[in-house]
Amino acid sequence: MTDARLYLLQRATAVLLAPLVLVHLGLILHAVEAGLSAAEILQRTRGSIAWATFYGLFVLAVAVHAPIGLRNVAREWLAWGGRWLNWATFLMGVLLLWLGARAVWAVVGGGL
Amino acid sequence: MVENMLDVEIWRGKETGRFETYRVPNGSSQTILDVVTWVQRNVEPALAYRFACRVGMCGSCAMTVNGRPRWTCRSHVSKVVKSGRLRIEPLYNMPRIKDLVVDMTPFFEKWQAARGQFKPSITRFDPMERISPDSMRRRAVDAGIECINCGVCHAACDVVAWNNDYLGPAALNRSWTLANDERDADRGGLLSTISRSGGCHSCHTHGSCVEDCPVGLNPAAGIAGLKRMTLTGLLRGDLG
Amino acid sequence: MIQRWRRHPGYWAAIAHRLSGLVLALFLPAHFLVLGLALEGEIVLESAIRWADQPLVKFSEWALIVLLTLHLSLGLRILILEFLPWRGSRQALIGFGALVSILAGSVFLLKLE
Amino acid sequence: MATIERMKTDILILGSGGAGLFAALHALQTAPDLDVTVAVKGLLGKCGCTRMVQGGYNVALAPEDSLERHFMDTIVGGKWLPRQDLAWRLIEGAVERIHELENEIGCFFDRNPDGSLHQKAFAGQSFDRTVHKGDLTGIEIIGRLMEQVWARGINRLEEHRAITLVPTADGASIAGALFIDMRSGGYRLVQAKALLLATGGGPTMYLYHTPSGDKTCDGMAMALRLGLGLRDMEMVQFHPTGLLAGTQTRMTGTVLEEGLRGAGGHLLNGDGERFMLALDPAAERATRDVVSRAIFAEMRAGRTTPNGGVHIRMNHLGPSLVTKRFKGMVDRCNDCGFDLAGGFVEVVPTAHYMMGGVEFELDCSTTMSGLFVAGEDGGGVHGANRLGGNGVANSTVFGGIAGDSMAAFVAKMGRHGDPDELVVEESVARAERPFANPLGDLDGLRDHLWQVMWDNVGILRTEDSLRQGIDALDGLEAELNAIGLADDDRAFNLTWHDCMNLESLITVSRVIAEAALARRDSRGAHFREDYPNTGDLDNTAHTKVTRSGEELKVEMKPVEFSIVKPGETLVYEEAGGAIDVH
Ligand SMILES: Cc1cc2nc3c(=O)[nH]c(=O)nc-3n(C[C@H](O)[C@H](O)[C@H](O)COP(=O)(O)OP(=O)(O)OC[C@H]3O[C@@H](n4cnc5c(N)ncnc54)[C@H](O)[C@@H]3O)c2cc1C
Ligand code: HEM
Ligand code: SF4
Ligand code: F3S
Ligand code: FES
Repeated sequence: MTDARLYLLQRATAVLLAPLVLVHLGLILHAVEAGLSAAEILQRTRGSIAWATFYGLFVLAVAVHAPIGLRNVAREWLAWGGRWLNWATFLMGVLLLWLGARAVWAVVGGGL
Repeated sequence: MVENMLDVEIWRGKETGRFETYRVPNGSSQTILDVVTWVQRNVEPALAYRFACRVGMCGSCAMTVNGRPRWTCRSHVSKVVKSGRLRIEPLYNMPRIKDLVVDMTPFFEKWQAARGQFKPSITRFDPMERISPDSMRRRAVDAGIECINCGVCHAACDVVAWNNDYLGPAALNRSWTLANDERDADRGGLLSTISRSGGCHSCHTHGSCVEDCPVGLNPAAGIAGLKRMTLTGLLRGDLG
Repeated sequence: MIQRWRRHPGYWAAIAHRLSGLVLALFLPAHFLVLGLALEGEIVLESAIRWADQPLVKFSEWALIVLLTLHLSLGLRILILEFLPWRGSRQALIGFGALVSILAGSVFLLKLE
Repeated sequence: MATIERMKTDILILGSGGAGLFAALHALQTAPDLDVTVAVKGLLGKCGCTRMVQGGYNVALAPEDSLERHFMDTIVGGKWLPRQDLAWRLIEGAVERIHELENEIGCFFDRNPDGSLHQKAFAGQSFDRTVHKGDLTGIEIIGRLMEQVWARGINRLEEHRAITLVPTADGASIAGALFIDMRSGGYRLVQAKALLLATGGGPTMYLYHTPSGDKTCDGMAMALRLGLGLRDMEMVQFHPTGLLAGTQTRMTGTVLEEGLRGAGGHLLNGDGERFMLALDPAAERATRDVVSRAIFAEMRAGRTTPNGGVHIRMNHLGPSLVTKRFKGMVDRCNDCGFDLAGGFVEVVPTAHYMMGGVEFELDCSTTMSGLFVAGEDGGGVHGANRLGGNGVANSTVFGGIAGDSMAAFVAKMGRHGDPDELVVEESVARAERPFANPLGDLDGLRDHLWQVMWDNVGILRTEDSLRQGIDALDGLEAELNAIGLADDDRAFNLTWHDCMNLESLITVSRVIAEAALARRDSRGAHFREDYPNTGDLDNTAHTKVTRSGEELKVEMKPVEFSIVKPGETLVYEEAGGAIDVH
């Protein structure tokens, strides 16, 4: 049954990620055009609840989506399996979540 | 008259072995199975290969020809040959018995593991169920049911090679037809079975099964259907 | 020598999707770490961004954008194949994906000028 | 001497067609504790002809139809030669069996718009009663059956070729069967309390033939050697339109479906003439036997196409319509390079089915205790002709009955008898013989056999042709006995098996020729140019061939009209005979 659950989570987060990535991409293109700088980034994000929510969701989704994906790859291409694999997946998720949350805090909350 | 000749490399041996090259006369009506038969009858009496019906119904004769899995009794040489050359090997993804013959046991074991058999709800003493030929579910069954269990899709799918547990396209295609069979007594059980590790969720929609199925079935679409069905089941909470 | 079976576009699409996902997933922690530098102040972040102005790093950034777009469009393709009724035209879907990513990549390059 | 592995099972079934698989399921239903083993020459369910059934399954289901009608069609179609009690059992059993297939086994037959089973028209019947799944009915039936068999812990001996039925030392009952495990090339003796012969006949001794390559009359040959009687063996059904693409391809001989003629296809001889117009008011739509004979006559007169047959032309019906209606056939022709929809395809009559076979009783038992027979190996159900659609019905109905009977037999009196070791030894020696002989031309021998049977014991027969045929067969048998093979690798050695196939085929070919010689009239599938009329129906007799020593004995035995007599009928409207009987 876990396979079905993991599948569901991965597809659901993919659906969620699709619009998020689109917006993010658009923003990157816009930002690059304007000349990328820390000031410009932070000016946009600091204290913005909207951006906090946006990137918060992004991080959450990706912290679910990517480890499940890596798990499939590890199983099929590296022949990992069993409890090991479950732990690795979980750890990857935690790592992404922690680093991601920290990054969001850095750009959004740093100046509060 | 100088006959047209084919250069045919054929696998001899088991898991380990080598390719032997034979020169085979190229006729106008000649299938790959005929080429192999010619070699057996004229050069290599002990050459092992499998066939039965010779018309694409039994799914016994599948081999890898020029790198691609096919039914050989209905593959005309002219449609497969590349600059006068053929390379004929056993099917991939199955243990080898001898020369061109593979052991299909694991393939059929997976078929069973996918609960690939009908579970009756009534007996021979009951009237048959009335089922409209146009209902969605019946049409889904019809679209997938004419499988000759040749194993070609199983040999074509890389996930089968990558993941030992994976049930494979043919087995899951059968599950799909059963999941749409209104007469089947245990659809819930079927769906939980194919939701286990190695079940339908292991398919990555490579589509090689569709590409190579000789009878034109679409296991990928059936597996996608199973994924949807199991998700509905999961969300409703009635999946084990 | 006869070529081993040249795989079909759907297969390459799946492989490309997987490889792009893999690279993205491995890049992501680095990306997060860089952004995290803001905790140590705007200057630190700025210097990291300026470091990234080097041509090689710029090129990798460009590659990542392409990979992200590719993974997105091929991901959408899978979602369409799995969740929407379809017949036949998977090739078209793949073509569509490739187009989208090439476009996005080019736009990015242009804007850099 | 070669080593022989030995094992025991309660019930041993030879063959995994409709007969073999149904027998296995029924045996286990009747007695779940029994150890049941299916041994088969190919992979379970993936060989034999049940899988190749296209047309469908005859059964009287519709309220307007009746068992009596189906029965009369079968008797009239079989030219009063069928054993009537067996025919009745078939017709009655088909109703239960089709319900079992649909409700328990899981076959999902085609439906009418109202959801009930669709039954289509099939030649030779006074009612549309053929149940089907598209035009791949056999795949549906065997596919579902094999799934059920796998699921039930039935032992499988796949790629095991039976070479001898071994009696007990006292000769009173069956002890088991001797096999070659094809994958290893070794011998295996399987002892059983009851044994079913369901190897499906298969007239593959003719130049052109339809059955799958694994069918070579092994069962009938083994039964004959054991001393059992074969009935109606002169009755070999030819299908008029087999694909003709030269003898070097295995495609040649395979069936192009009957519906092509039914839909208005034309047959043209080598001069481009529609020769059927002059011969029968129904022209190409005439019955199978009439059309087969007409084509054969054209061939003999030399008015042939490049490969020596005639052409079938469909394009006047509109290529797109043909492609739509006969997609499977068009695809198949296209695969081997022919354009059925738009051009000409060469065809030839092709040996299809053997009405004759081992004599058996209503419960599938035979004259040897413990030995049962079902399916195409059995004789007497169809008489001089089998209706299209009565073949699978026959194998599934009697296969099931045999399963029930064997389980009951084992419960009552089953025991493992001591196999006659002399028989075992002798058959191993026979199988080993080629390895001691000087190498020979097996292909030449096969070609010769095919040609002899085709020319002399085929569609048109005379006393002279049959006698010539018998002489030639004697010569072939001697030749085969002297032929040798290289003894380098016995594992999956198809050439060795070709050798044994030819042995069975020659043995049974002789039986066919002798029975054909004895029947001095023409009826159904059997046509004697020197006796072109059908004999007195009231004194209908069937042939029975037995073997003692090396000699074949042929008897003419009266057919018992246990249910209806010629001239009588069970239905008011005229059955079968009025329409296309075949
Ligand atoms: C092309 C074609 C189309 C047909 N269409 C129809 C139709 O539409 N309707 C209809 O009613 N009938 C049809 N028939 C006839 C029908 O298929 C047969 O009558 C019926 O299926 C025979 O079933 P069976 O179980 O007796 O034999 P089969 O299904 O032929 O099975 C015989 C089995 O015995 C095995 N065997 C043979 N020799 C040995 C050995 N020495 N040791 C171990 N195993 C052995 C074979 O490998 C095979 O598994 C058709 C036949 C053909 C060839
Ligand atoms: C930064 C964001 C993303 C990362 C890091 C990421 C990472 C990954 C990884 C590593 C995989 C595993 C690849 C495989 O199994 O073949 C994967 C699979 C997948 N991704 Fe993403 N992904 C991201 C965004 C997206 C988006 C936006 C979509 C949306 C449409 C998406 C859709 C999918 C799908 C459908 C799969 C499953 C492929 C399969 O199982 O065959 N991903 N992703
Ligand atoms: S789905 Fe197609 S390729 Fe796969 S086993 Fe069935 S017929 Fe063969
Ligand atoms: S090729 Fe394999 S990955 Fe899925 S779509 Fe077909 S089963
Ligand atoms: S021999 Fe039966 S499918 Fe090719």
